[in-house]
Amino acid sequence: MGTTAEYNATAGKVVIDEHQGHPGIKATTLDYGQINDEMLAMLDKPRPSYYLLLLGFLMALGLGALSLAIQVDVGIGYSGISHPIAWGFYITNFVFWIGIGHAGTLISAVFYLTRAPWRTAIYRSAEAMTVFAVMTAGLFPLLHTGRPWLAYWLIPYPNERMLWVNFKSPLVWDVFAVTTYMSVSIMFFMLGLIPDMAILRDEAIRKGKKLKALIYAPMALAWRGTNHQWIHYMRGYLIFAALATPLVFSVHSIVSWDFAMSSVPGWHTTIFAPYFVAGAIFSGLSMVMTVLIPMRAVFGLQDYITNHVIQSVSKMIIFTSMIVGYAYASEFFIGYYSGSPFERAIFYYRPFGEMESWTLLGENQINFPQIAFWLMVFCNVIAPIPLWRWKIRNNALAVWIITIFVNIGMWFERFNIVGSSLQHEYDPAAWGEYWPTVVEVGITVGSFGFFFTLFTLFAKSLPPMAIMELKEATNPPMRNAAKGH
Amino acid sequence: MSKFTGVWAIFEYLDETTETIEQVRKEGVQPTVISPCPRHEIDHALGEPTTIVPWIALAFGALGCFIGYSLPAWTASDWVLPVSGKPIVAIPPFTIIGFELTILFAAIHTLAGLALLGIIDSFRFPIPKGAKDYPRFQRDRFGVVVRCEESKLEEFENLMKKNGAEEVHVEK
Amino acid sequence: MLGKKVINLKQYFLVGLFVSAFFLALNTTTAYAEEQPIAFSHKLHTVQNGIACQYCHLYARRSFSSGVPPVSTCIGCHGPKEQKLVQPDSKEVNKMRTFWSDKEPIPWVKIHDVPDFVRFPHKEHINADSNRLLDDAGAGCDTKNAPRSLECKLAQFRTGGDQRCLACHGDVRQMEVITQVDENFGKMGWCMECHLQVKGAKERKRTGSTIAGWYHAKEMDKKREAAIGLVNEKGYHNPNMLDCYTCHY
Amino acid sequence: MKKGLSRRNLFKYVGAGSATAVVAGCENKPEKLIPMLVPPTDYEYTPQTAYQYMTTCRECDAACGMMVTTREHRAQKAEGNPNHPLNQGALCAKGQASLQTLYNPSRHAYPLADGKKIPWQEGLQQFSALTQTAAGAIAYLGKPAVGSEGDFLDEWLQAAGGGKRVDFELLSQNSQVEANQIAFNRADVPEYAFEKAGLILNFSADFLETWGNPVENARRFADMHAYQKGNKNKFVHISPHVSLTGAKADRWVVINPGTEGLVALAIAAVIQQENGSHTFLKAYLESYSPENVAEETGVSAEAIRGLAKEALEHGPLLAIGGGNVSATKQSVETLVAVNILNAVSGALDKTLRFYNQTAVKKSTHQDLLELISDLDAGKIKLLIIDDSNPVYALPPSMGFAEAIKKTFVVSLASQKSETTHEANLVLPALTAYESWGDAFPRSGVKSIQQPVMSAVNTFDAKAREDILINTVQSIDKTAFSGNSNYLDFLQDKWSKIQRELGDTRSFENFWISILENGGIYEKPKFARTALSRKVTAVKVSSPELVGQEGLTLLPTTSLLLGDGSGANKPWLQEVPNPMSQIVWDSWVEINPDTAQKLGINDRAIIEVKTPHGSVQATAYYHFGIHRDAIAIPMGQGHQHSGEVADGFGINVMQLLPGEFDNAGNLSFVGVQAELKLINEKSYTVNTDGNARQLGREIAAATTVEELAHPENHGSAHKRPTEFYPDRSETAGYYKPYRWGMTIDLDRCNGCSACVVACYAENNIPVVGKIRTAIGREMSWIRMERYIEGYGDDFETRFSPMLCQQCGNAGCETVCPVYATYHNPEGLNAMIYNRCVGTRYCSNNCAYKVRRFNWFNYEFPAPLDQQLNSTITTREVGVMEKCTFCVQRIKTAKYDAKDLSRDLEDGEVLTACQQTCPTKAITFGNLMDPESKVAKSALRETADKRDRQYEVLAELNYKPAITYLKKVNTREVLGHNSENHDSHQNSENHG
Repeated sequence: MGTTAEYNATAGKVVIDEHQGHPGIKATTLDYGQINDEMLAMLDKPRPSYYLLLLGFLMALGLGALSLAIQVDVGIGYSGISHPIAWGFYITNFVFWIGIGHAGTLISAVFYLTRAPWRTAIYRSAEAMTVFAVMTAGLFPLLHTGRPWLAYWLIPYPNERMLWVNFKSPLVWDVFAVTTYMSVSIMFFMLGLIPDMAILRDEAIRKGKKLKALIYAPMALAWRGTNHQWIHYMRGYLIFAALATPLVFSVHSIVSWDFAMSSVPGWHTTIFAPYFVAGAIFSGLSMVMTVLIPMRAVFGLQDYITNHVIQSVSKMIIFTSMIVGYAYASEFFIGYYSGSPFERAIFYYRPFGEMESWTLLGENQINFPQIAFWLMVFCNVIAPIPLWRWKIRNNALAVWIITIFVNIGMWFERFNIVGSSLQHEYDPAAWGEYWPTVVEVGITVGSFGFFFTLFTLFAKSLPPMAIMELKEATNPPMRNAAKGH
Repeated sequence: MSKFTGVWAIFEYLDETTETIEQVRKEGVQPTVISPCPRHEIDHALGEPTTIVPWIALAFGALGCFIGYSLPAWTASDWVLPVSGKPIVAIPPFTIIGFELTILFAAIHTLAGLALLGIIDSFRFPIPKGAKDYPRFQRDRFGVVVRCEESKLEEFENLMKKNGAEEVHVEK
Repeated sequence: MLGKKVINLKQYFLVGLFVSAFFLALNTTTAYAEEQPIAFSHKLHTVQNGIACQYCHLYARRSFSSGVPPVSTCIGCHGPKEQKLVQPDSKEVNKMRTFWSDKEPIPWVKIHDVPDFVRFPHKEHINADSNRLLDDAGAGCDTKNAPRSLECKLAQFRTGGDQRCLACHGDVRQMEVITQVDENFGKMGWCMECHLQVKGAKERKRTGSTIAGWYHAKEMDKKREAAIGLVNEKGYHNPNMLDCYTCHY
Repeated sequence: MKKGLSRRNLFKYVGAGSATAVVAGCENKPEKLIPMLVPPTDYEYTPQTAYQYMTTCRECDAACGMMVTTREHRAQKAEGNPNHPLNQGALCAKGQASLQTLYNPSRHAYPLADGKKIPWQEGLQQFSALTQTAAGAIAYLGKPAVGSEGDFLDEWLQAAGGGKRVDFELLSQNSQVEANQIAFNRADVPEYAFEKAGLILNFSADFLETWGNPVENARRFADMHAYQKGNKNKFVHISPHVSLTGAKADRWVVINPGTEGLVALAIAAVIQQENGSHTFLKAYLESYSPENVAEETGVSAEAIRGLAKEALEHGPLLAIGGGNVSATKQSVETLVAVNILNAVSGALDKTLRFYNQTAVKKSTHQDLLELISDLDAGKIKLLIIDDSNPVYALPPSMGFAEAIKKTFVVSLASQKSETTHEANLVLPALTAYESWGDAFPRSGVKSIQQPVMSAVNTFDAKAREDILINTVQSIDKTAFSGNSNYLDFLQDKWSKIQRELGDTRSFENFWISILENGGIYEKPKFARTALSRKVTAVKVSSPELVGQEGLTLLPTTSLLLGDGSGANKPWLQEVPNPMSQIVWDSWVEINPDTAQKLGINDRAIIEVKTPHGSVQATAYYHFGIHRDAIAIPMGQGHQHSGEVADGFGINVMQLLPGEFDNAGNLSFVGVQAELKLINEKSYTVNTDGNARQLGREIAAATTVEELAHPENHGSAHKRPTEFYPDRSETAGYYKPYRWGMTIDLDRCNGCSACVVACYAENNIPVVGKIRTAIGREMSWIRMERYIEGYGDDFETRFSPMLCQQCGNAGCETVCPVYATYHNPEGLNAMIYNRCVGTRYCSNNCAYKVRRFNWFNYEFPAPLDQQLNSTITTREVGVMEKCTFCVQRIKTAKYDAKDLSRDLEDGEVLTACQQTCPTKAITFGNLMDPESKVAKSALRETADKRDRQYEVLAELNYKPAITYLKKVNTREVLGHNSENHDSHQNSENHG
C-alpha cells in the first residue's frame, strides 16, 4: 500500500514524507474530491469514436458467433482439428486466454500482499481483464467438445444415471480450477468494487438517476463506509488476496497438467507447471500494457498511470520473458538428455521440421508448427530484449509495440505446445498435419471480439480505477497543513 | 431499529476527525466513523478494532478441503470403474480437487461473511437517516456519528463544533 | 428511496413459491401415451379374453425384440370382413381389416422406447432366473398405495409369467390405451434400481474400492469376490450387470 | 447434411442454452412401430437374430465359399464359408466388400431404354422382339463361366436361334492355360501347393492379390513361409516390380521388364546341369546359360547361379509365373519357361499338381477382337452384355466402344458402368446375393450360390437368367424344357451331379444339404504329368524393353479395385492401398533415382504419354520398381460407374495398344511411356503419416539367425516391476475372461481384408477423399506400412494397428466422464452415449487408434440396410474405436448362457480374425491357459516366445495385443544406419 502518509504514534499525528511521492500516482496533491470527479468523468457519455470501436469489436464477436453456430450445427468437423491433432486452435485459445487472465489477480492479489505500490492505478482494469479473459477462456473447453450440449456432464452432480465424473481426469481438474478461478476472480473484482459502487450509487441519487441507482445499489451491498464495514472489508480483502495468490499459481499449473499428465512426447514434462505460470504472467502483463497504454492516452490518465507503472510492468515482463526463454531451452536440453527417441524427435521437429532420415528420401517440409515455433522464439525471447534499456521502458509507445509482439508470441507458444506435439506422436504412420479452417480463425477472432467488447463496455460503465484506493494513496486532507508538511 | 438519539457531524479534514474520535472515546462513547476510504489514522484513533472474518475463512476453507477429498473418494467408490490401472481412491489427483474447493469455499464465505457482518453491524451500530443519505461521505467528507443519551447531546455537539466540523446534526 | 426497505420477506416468499411451482410443473410429467392408429385395448384382450402377452408378442423370450404382432395375428381371430368372425362390425377392428386388405402394415406409435444406444434383450429378462434377485427383494410391496414402487415391480418380476412383463411396462392389462406409466421408463437410473437388487450387484458395483486407496486391500477384495458370487450353481459365471458394456455397445 | 432447423438441431441449441429443458421435457418424437403384415412362415424367424446362409462369392472367378449373416432379412455381413476347402472361412477385401455390390446406391434401379426409365413389361417385350429378329446374329459377352451358367447360356443361345458367346475377363489365366498346354499337354490351371515348397521363385505373379485364388494362395503361402520351429522357407521375388506379393518376399531380384522367362530358363539351365534330369533339354537350356542372359535380364550370372543353388538346396521348388507385369507379347513363352524350371527342378507333381479333369475352354481376348470386327461388319444384330465392363476395361485403341454403337446392346447388369451407359436397353439384373447360381472353381469343389435375401427393395431388378429364360420362352415355349426359372435349370444340373456322386437320398434332402454346406467338397484328384518334349521349340527372347527411349509402362492390378469392378464400392475406395497407402486415386509408381533424374518430385503431377494416349496422375516414389519402368495400378478412372467411382484417378488401359500374346491374351507390358512434369503438388491422399518407423519397433522384425540364439534377447521380455498391483487382483476382474489377441506379423501379408471386414462389421462410415486428406478416416483397424532400407535393398513391413485394449490405457484416465474405462473382461470399453467429445483420449492414445465422429456421417440408401443392427451407429461428436467386436462376445455369451456354460475357446471370432486369409490373428481368453491366444501370447511356445513383443512396450500401457515379430532372412538397414547415404549410389548395385 506504500502510503507516504503515516500515522506516527509517538507524534500522535499524521506525518507525510514529502520527499517521496506516491510511485503510482504522480499528483499526490490531488484531493479526494478531484479524484472522485475525474474518475467519474471517465464514465460520462462516450464520444462517437467509442461507439465505432465498440462496433468493431462487436463485429468480431458476431463473426465468432456465426462460426460457432455453423460448427455446432454441422459438427466439430468444420474445424481443421483432425486425427491425430485432436486439439487445435480451441485449446490453444483456452490456454492463451487463461494465461491472459493471470495478470489481474497477480496485480491485485500478489502485488497487494507484496506491497507493490504501483498496482493501485492499474489493478481494477487488470482485474476486469482477468474476469473477461477467464470468461473467454471458459468458452473454449465447451465449444471444442464434440457434443457441447452435453458439456454439463463434466460437472459432478447427483443424477438419475448414478454416474459421476472421473476425478482422475485432468479435464475435471480443469473444470474445478477454472470455475474456482473464475468465481474467485469475479468475487475479488466485485469486492474491490463495493466502495466505488457506493460512490456511484450516491452520485446517481444526487443527480436523480433512479435507474442507475437501482443497478449500483445492490452491487454496493448497503455500503456506508462506516469504520465497522471498513474493518471487515479490509481484512476480507487481505484474505481474498491471500487466497487468490495460490490460485494464480495453481490454475495455470493445473491447465499445464492437461498436457503434462498425458503421455504425449513434448507434453509429458515436469517443467510444465512453472513454465506455464511464468508464461501466463508474461502474457497477462503484456496484455495489460497493450490495453492500458491506449486507454491512458485516450482518457489522459498520465497522472495516474505514470511512466513508473509502465516501467515496473516492463521489468516484470523482462523477468518472465527470461523464465520463459529458460524453459524453452530447458525443454530442448531435457528432450536431448532423456535419450527418449520420441522426445528427441519432437524437439527436432518443432524448430526444423522433418529430420532428413525420417522420410523416405530426406525431403524436408516446413509446416505450421515451425512457423509457430520461430514466431514464438522471436516474440517471447528476442522482442522483449530492448526493454532492458531505461529509455525504451520509459517510452510508452515502444512498450506498447513490444507487448503486442509478446501477445502474438505467447499465442504461438500455446499453439506450439498444443499443435506440434500431436502431429508427431509415437506411431509415425499416424503422424498428421494441422491447418486451421475459416471457422476456427473466426472463432478465435470472435474470442478477441468477446474480450474487447466486454472490456470496452467495462471502461465506460464501471470506474476503471479503484477510486477508493486512489484516495487512500493520495495525501489525506489536513486542516493543519503545517502539522503534516 | 430503535430510534436514533445522538449527534453526527461532517468533517472535511482527517486530522480533525481523528482528533474528534479520540475525544469522543475519552468520553466513554465509541463513535461510528464514516470515511471515503480506509485510513489507518482512524483505526488507530478508534483503538484498533478487530473482526472475525479470518475465522470464517478458515472454517469454511477446512470444510471445502474435506469435501474436496471426500466427494471424489466417495463418487469413485460408489460405482467402481477402474481407469488405466490406477487406484480407485487415488489421493494425489484428489488433492487438486481438495485444494480448489478449499479456496472456493473460503473465498465465497469470506465475501458472504464480510457482507453479512457489515449488514449486522449496521444494525448493531445504527446511523441516522440523514447521515446515510448524505452523499459526500463517499466522496470527500468524513463523518463521526455518536450515539448517546439525550443528556449528553449538547456536550458532543459542542465537541464537534470545536473540532471544526462543517456541519453538526443532533438527532433526538 | 435508499431508506426504503429493499428486502421484503413476503416478496421473496412469493417469488420462491413461483419458482418452485414452475419447476414442479416441469417435473410432473404424467403417464405418456400417444394417439394410436387403432384404438386397441390391451385390457379387453388380456383381462376379458384372457390372452397371454406372449401370444402376440411372440419373440419376447427368444429375441432382443419382443415383436409387434404381425397383422396376420389379428386377422387370425378377427378374420377378414367377409368372414364375419370376431367383432365383424366394430369400427376399430374394421380399421385393422382395411390395413389387411390394403396390405399395409399398421403404423403403431412406439410408447415404450429405449434409446438406440441401449441394447435391451427381452429374452434375457423373460428367461432370467428370479432366484438371482436378493432374497428380500420385492418384500413389502404395497399394491394398494404404491403399485409402481420398486418393491412391487420386483415382486411382479419374481412372480414371472405375464407379471414379469408388467414389472417394467406397468399394468398393461388395465390399459385401454397403451401408456407408459413410469415416467423414467428406459432411463438409466430406472434400469439400475432393479439391477442393483440382484445378488452380488451392489458388491460388484463397489468392487475394488478401498478406503486406503493407495493399495488394493487384497483381503477385503477376496471377501467382496465371495459376496459377488461369480459362479452360479449351474457352473458358469454369472453375467455382470454393472459393466457398461452390458447395455451400451 | 440436413439443412434447416431440424428437431435434432433445435435440441442442440436448446440443450446448449438451458440444461433444465433437456432434463425435464423435450421428449423425442415417438418412433413408429411397423409390424410385418404376415410373418415369414417357411422357417422360424426371430427378429434381431442372425441367420447364416451359405453361398458363393462372385466378385472374381476364384469363387470362394461365403457365409452371409442376415438379420431381419437383410444381409449384413459376408464371411467365408468355414467348410469351403478353398478359402476355409476367410475372404479377401473384395469378398468382404461384396455387400456393397448388393447395396450399391449406383445399382440400376429400373429398366432403361436409351437412358430413359421404362416399365419392366416394355423392356422385356422389347428384348424378346429383338431376340426374335436377331436370331443367329446374337452375341453374348460376359464373364467367363465358372459354374452352370456356361451351359445355360449355350442352351439359351441355341434356343434363341444361335449366336456366339464371348468371355470377357481382363485378368484372365488364358496364357497360363496355353503355356501348360505347350509344356505339359494340359490346358488347365494346376494346383500350386505352396505349403509343400521349400523355396518359391516368383516371376512377377501377384499371387497374394489377384492371381488365382488370392485367399487360398495367401493361406498356403503363409503356411509355407511363416517361421516354424526355427526354420523359415524362402520366397524370392524375381520381377521388375514389387507389388504387395513382392513385399512379402525375402529377396527381390530386379530384372529388366519382360525377361522373367530368360531368368527362369537360366536357373533351369544351372539346375539341369546339376541334377541331370530332362536330358533332352540340355542343349536347349545351354543357350540360356546365366552368362548368356545376364546382360539382357540385368541379373548377374552369379546371382542366377545363387538362386539355382538355393533351389537345389532348399527344394522342393515352386516357380510361379503370370500376372500383368510379365504379360508381354511373349507371356506364353515366359510361362513355358517357368514351367520348364518347375519340371527341371522336380516340382512337378509335388508342388505343382494338375487336376485329373479337362478344363472348360474359355474364349480369349483375341476372340473379342473377332467380335469387334463382326460388330464393325454389322454381323451382330444384338449384343448382350452382363455385369462385365469392356468399354472401360479394354484399351480404346481396340475400338470396342465404337463398334458396339453399330449394334443394339442389351445390358443385363446390376451395376452402373461405362458399358451400361452405352447400352441401348438396360434390364437390371440381381446380384449374386439375391439370385441362384453355382460355381465349380476347381476339381472336386462344387459351390452353390443361393439368394440370401429377397431383392433389395430400392432396386426393381430381376435375375439375369430369369430374364433370359423369360425372353426365350416368349419365342419358344418349349425352351429349357419348360423350366420357368433358373432355379429349376440349376436343380436339373445338380440332380445330375447327385447321380454322378451316387448319392441315394431324395433330391430334396440332397438339395437341403447342399444349401446347408454351401456345396460339395471332395478331395481333388490329380493326374501325373510330364514335361512335353515340344518345349524345346519355344524360343524365349528378351522383349528389349530397356534402354529405349521412355520408361516401360507396367499396368499393375489393384488388390482392392481389381480390374475396376471394385471402384464403385466405397469401402474399397476408402481403404488405403496397402503398398502406397493412397486412397481414392491412381498413382504412377516410379523409382526415386529415375524420378530425381527427371526432376520429378514425390507427389508431383506428371503426364504419362504413350503412343496410344496420355493421362495425368501423381508420381509415387517406390523403391520397388525397375529404374526403367513405371507402374500404374488399374481400376480407377471411371466415368459412368456411379458417384463413388467417377472422377477418381485415371484408367491405365487408355495407354495400351491392344496387342496380344500367343494365347490371344492382352499383352499389358510392352509400351514405352514419356513422362512430363505438370505440377509440383497434387491432391493425392495417403493415410500414412510417415513411411519410416524410425526404429520405433512398431512393426518389428527379427532374423532367423537372431532367433537361433535366444540367449541374446530373452531378457527383453521381462515385465517391469509395478508400483500398483495388477488389475487382475481386483475382485471380479478378469474372471473368467480377459480378452486378448496376438497378431503374427510373419503371417500377415498386408492384404487389408481385415480392414474391410471391420468396416462391414462395425458400421464404420466412409468419409471420402477430402476428409481422409485431413485425417478424418474412421477405420478402426489400419494396415500400417513401413519401409525399411533404401534402394533395391528395401523392406516393406505391415502391421495391423487396432485398439490394443490396454490394461493401463492412456485414454481411460483422461476421460472426464468415464466414457472409457477398463472393463472386468479386460476390454477398454468405449461407451458412445456417455462421450462428450473432448478427444483427450485420442491425444493420449499412443497407438492413435481412436476415431472421432466429426460429422453425422451418412449411409446413403440402401447402404444403410447393411448396417449391423447389433451395435450402435455413432452420432456426431462421439469417439469410437475397436471394441474387439464386443457384440460378437455378447451374442456368444448369451448363447452360451442358454446352454448353461461359459464360453469356449474359439467361440468368439472378431471380424478381422475371422476373415484373415493367413490366420495371422488369434483372439481369445488370456485367462484360459489352454486357449490358443494364451498359448501364443503367454510366452510358452518356444516357437513364438522370442518373437513376442508389445508395441511401444516402454510406455507400460500393458496392451492386450501381443505381436509376433516378422522373421527376415536378412538384415535390412534401418533408418538409423550410418549407410543412410547409400541410397544415392544404390544405382551401382541395382
